[in-house]
Amino acid sequence: MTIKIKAFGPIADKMNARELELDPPGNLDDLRKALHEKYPQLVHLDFAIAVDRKIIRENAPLSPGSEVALLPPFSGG
Amino acid sequence: MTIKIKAFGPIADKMNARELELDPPGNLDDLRKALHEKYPQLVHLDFAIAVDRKIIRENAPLSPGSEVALLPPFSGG
Amino acid sequence: MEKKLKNIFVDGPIEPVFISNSIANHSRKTGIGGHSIFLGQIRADPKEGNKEVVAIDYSTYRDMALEKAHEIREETFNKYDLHCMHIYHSLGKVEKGGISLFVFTSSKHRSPAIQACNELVERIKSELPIWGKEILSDDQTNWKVNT
Amino acid sequence: MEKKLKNIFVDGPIEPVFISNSIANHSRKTGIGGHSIFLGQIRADPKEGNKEVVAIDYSTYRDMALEKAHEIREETFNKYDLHCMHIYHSLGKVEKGGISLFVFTSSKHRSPAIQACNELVERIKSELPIWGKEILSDDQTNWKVNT
Repeated sequence: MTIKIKAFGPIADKMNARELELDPPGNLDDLRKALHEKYPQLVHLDFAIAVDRKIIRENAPLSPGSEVALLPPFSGG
Repeated sequence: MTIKIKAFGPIADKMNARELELDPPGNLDDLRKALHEKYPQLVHLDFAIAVDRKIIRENAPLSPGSEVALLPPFSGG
Repeated sequence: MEKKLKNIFVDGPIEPVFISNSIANHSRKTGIGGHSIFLGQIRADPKEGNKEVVAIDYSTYRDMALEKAHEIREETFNKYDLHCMHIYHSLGKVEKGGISLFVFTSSKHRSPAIQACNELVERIKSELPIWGKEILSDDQTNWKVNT
Repeated sequence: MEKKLKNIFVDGPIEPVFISNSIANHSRKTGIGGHSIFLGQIRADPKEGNKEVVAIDYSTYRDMALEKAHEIREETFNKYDLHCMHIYHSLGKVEKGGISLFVFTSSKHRSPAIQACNELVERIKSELPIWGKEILSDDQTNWKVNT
């Protein structure tokens, strides 16, 4: 079983996908590491991670049902 | 010969006229004095005097052709 | 005075469709990134004796107001990097809920438009010779005072 | 999440007539004395190689954007004495000269509406998960960066 991670804007563009898949990481630091290992194209992209629609800058545990999203810098307006 | 003085807003209302008439005063201080003598109702009204469409707070000579106006506090907007 | 002064006065209320036409007129000005708009609306302020304001009747010293508005326009264009600036003020009667002031500024980035719009509203209220007579629900009147 | 979130998104450009209808809808709110409006318009910015921006294609993380917009609304209503607050942002393609952001605040006296409108524009640009992809005159694209 994998977890699905939403991708938006320039990240979705670069990955040519609106969803990435990973083996479930235990926490956000694991997620960051796993993302960069499986998707080396992400290394040069700036993004924040949102868990259940809140941006989390530090480490935090990830439960399997969490909604995870990669958010490049916002450019609305 | 007299000069005509434009009146606006609450002053025109109070005087029931859009124009007042006075013997030509030599300067603005003379004008203020003459206005209060001829129109005692003005004493309790707050107004500025404009000469040729510019507000003049101090004394200044008045030439016979000047456009003189009494301006109560503005309340546009 | 040889200069042609732009009229700022509108008879009666400023209609919403006048505002949207004014906005639509800027769609070809593709250097504009931000518009700032201020609208003054007539409040049904309560008055002593169970009365309220039902309308405001605006009058002006037109020649002076247009000269002053011209001066304010020039100074604001010199101070802020603006593409466009429009000022409209009602004369005559505007009923409660009607719009009596429309200030509209546009610039490449948002900040000059926003700052200029705010400053224009302040200057219009304090420097233009315009007077508003409040008409109350019992037909009595009261001269408006700007605070 | 049981709360009903207000939608802020409009497909394509925000039309001037939508704005005037929104203004007209406030004429019965006779406690309002001032409206402040900000409009974001698509600029035809020049780009290297003799190209220019011809449109912006907006996308969003909708659930998060609506939650965040709700939070911003609540905080702004708590901070300023406002009668009304409306936020609209385009999704999808908006051509140069079109309007993609409409922020509209109303208050008894002008100051809260003006301050809240400015603050909302800043927060919408920095806190809502919305992305603008610039479409250039040669059909290439470029992700917009907010400064």
